[in-house]
Amino acid sequence: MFEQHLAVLPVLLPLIAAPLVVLINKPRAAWLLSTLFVGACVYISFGLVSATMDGGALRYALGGWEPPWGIEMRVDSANAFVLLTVSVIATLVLLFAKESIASEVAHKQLPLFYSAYLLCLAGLSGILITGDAFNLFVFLEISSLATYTLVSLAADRRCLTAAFRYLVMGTIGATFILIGVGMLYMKTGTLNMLDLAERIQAVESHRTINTGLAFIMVGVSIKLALFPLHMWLPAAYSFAPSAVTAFLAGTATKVAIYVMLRFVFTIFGAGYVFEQMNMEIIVLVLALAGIFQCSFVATTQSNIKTLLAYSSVAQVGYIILGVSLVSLTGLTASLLHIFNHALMKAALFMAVGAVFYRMGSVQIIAFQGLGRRMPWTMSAFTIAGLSIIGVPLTVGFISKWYLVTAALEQGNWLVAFLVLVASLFAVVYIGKVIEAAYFKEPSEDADATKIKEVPVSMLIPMWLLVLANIYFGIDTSLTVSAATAGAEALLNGSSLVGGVQ
Amino acid sequence: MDSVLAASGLGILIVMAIALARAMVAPTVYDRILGVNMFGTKTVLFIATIGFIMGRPDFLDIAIVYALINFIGMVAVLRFFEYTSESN
Amino acid sequence: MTVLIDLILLAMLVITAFRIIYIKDLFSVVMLFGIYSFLCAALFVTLDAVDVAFTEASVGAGISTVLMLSTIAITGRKEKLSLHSHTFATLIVLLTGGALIYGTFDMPLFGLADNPVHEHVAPRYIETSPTEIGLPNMVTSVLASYRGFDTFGETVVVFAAAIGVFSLLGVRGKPTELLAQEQGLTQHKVLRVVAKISIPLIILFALYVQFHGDFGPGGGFQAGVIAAAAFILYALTFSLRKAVGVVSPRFVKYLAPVGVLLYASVGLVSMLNGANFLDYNVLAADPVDGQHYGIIIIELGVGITVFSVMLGIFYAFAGQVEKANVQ
Amino acid sequence: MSLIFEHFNHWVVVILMMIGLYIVITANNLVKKVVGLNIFQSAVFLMYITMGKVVGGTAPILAEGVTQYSNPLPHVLILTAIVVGVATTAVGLSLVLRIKSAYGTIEENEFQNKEDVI
Amino acid sequence: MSALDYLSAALLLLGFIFSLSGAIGLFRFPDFFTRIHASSVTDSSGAVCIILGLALQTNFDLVTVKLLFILFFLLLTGPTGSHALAKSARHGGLLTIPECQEKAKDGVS
Repeated sequence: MFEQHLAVLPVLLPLIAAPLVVLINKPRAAWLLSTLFVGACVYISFGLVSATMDGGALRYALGGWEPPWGIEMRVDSANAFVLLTVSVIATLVLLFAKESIASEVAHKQLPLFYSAYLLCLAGLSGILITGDAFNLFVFLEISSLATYTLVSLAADRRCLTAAFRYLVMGTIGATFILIGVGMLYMKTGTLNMLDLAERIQAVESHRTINTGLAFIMVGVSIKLALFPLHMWLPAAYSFAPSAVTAFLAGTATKVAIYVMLRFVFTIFGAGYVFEQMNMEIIVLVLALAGIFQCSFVATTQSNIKTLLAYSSVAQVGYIILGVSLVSLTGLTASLLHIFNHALMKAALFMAVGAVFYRMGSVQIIAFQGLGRRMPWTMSAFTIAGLSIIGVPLTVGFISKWYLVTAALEQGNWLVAFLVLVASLFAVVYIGKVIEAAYFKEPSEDADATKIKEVPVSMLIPMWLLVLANIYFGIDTSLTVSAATAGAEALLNGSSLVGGVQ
Repeated sequence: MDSVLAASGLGILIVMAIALARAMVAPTVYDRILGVNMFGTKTVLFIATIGFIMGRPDFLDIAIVYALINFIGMVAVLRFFEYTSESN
Repeated sequence: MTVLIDLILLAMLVITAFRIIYIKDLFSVVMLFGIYSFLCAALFVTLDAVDVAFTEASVGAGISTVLMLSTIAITGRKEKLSLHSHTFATLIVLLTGGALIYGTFDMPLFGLADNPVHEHVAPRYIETSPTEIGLPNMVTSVLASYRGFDTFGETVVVFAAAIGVFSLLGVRGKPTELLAQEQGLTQHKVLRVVAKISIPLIILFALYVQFHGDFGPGGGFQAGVIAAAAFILYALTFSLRKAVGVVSPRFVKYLAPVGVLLYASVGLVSMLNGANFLDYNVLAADPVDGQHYGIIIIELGVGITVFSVMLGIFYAFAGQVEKANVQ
Repeated sequence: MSLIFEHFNHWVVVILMMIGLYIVITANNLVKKVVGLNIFQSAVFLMYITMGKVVGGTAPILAEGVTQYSNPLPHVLILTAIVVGVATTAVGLSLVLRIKSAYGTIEENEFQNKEDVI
Repeated sequence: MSALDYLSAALLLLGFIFSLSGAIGLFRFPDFFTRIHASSVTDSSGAVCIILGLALQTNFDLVTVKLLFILFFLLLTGPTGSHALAKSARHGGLLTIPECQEKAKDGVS
């Protein structure tokens, strides 16, 4: 009975756990239940990755109606890989959140926090697995609504304006996607993704399809914070509770990137999007502009969470850069960087959350002299920081390596050179924090008694991520094979559009 | 007979347009509430007539919902209007 | 003739939207938005979208207007003039509008029977759904059975909104917390008598809509909203304290998850019977009966969730109005 | 003439979308931004519903002696979208209330430092 | 066109005339209280005529019952709404024209 429902369980378990958590209404039991259910999701996503490793696809018709009429769940190696990332990050952040959230959110609101957390996870995994364009919009709304709630739970009053700005931009983005899907449905008469891909071939040159593509790309770019449309991200990430920022940085933008990949490669087909509509020039320029502008702004920030938020936007630029190279290695580099960046950024935000847990502030002054007082946290921060820069023996190096090789394969020297130059910015803004932590004396007002290491329950997930950072930096067989399988599923998904798997 | 129904549908539409004009250009707030209230009741009649014009008279549930929501909207406006006038 | 009616309704819609841009008094903006929702619903009726008109009227005009009014009761009525110029805004708007107009050139013409929309997937919903699912209302059969997972997602969206509002505004637990001195529309004696007469009618109508959804326009969402509207009317005319005494916020806060779980349980039962999630054919010996059971239960689940969420959100907002009014 | 007449609904959808977007961007008051968002979304609902209408067809509810029905699928999609729109409005308005109690104002030009501006 | 159709056409026309007069009264009358009088009276009477006109079209089945329920509900809530609005306007300090003239005289003298 279990294998038959493997495809729908990652969405179903969090969806059922969320109401249960509200019914239980006791923080400890709520945390336990959520960890149990999210742990089961990780186990299932491992099963899904192994099931789809050979290029096959799991299909699950909901309600028993076969696909074009009913809604179907379709898991292939691409979304299984991203689902694995999302589930692993969700579990580790949940372990981290046990202590960290208790200090930032009112005791009475904790069950509501866990319920919103589970709803966000359910929405994200729903977006990943669904094979129906409109169902993707519904799950997008579930995860967005839950994210607005999570961001607005912090004590700092600026989180409210950040959540409101995120709500307005997010709703406009989701409505743009709805307009785009509506235009596709108007011309093809179906909503199932594979069916859509097949029927778009006939009407590809029509102007409505071009406009539909434009609206979907703009809507998704708002959601994944591509360069000009990223204004909502820095405020939302820097004023949200630290556990929420760690979760969002690791998953939300990654899922939106997956949505762009799915639309571009599976539904419209790479040939149409990149050759006929030559979209790759626009995306390439925006990605590079995003990398440089946000990395530069990151170096000027004094609030460490805003610094890392701008760094996240820059890293999203790297992923989109890989996509715009329109080659197998380019796509592999993007999928690889989705996984690697999730590991790096979640670890960094957890470290900053630990500092906030002890020091109560995330300004750079609070970091001074923490090298000796909070050795585990700051060493975790340093290793993850080195991984962002791309130092060998870390995952960051692997991602940059594949990105540069993909660019060089196409003889695109300029892009390869720019990618390496941008890493210098990373050296500056990470170096700023490490220098404050290890080579500066703590400022007088910070009373020495309070600063000591964070409880172990917060250190374990942090160090698990850091060790993963290092392990996957050395033994890259697992991640690269999964990423390549995903890239092939996407690429030949678009060329092999005729044969519906 | 359906031409008479269509004519009365159009007539109610014209009355709705006038009530809408009143709701938009209103000297006092009470006039605006009055315009909205009249617009609401006329929409109920319009929906009932449209049901008959389109030959599907079993859609009168929507006209009933209209009347309901119009009444509740009216009560809500009066109730919160007293609050807003006190609060600033 | 109906085309002329369409044109006038569309013209009124655009005029109302234009007027909303330039009005500075927020109270009038909300009133015009109420008219805008009513016009949208009337337009949907002329475009044969009967269930959608039902939902737009009850949810769009009913709940949104009441929530906006209670927000304005706290945040004041006058909108200040914004200083920065609007050239940037007009630029973006013209750009989007231009893209949309560019998109309409190849759009299939309005109302033709052989548009691609009516060819591929729709014929099955129209021809075979009355036999396969046995419901005259095709919209309910598509909503509940063919695309039942969409509706499950939608119920979870409503639940997520409830979580958001409860965590932001916090629903008052005990009725005693609410200040006793506040009275409803006390001096409006006539209104209170008429409300006392009409509230049972409204609740009766809500139940009719809930279970009539298979045959005519209606269903879980509309019924939930109309039932919540009845209690909102009670809270507005008689005091909030009395309404909280009738249906306490704690009960409403725990009822919402029960509705969602009721919906999910139907799916789980069909999973345990060996079929896929939300497959109602296995719920009973004869597949069509199974569809009937499945649809009635999930409509009930949707109705309970929407009723408790809408009422809970109203309590949260009305509680804030009371708190602000007392200071 | 037929181009304008046939596409009249699409022109209205485009105009409403532009009005809604304009209100969202230029509104100084947060409640008016939420109203603009609703108008923007209702334009999309109108687009879907006009897509499903068949001239000469009646509402998709079985009635004897009727052969031509309008398409029920856009109606189902829009039922979902309306409820999603109301859910977003409810969360947006509760955020506005919290902003009012935290900042004391919901006018965009009255927020002091830059990062608070919506 | 049977006698019934003529009757219902007459009723519909009458209802339209009532509504139109109310709408014109909405603009032409000098102050708020006369306007509310115009609109609420014609609301009810217009509704009665139009709904009865429509009821004659149906051959007395569930639709007629629904129509009569709408009529009952409109007659119940329409006047109440207008009454409550007038009371709240009065409570809100709106003055009728004669009262304004007196106030103007007291103010001047």
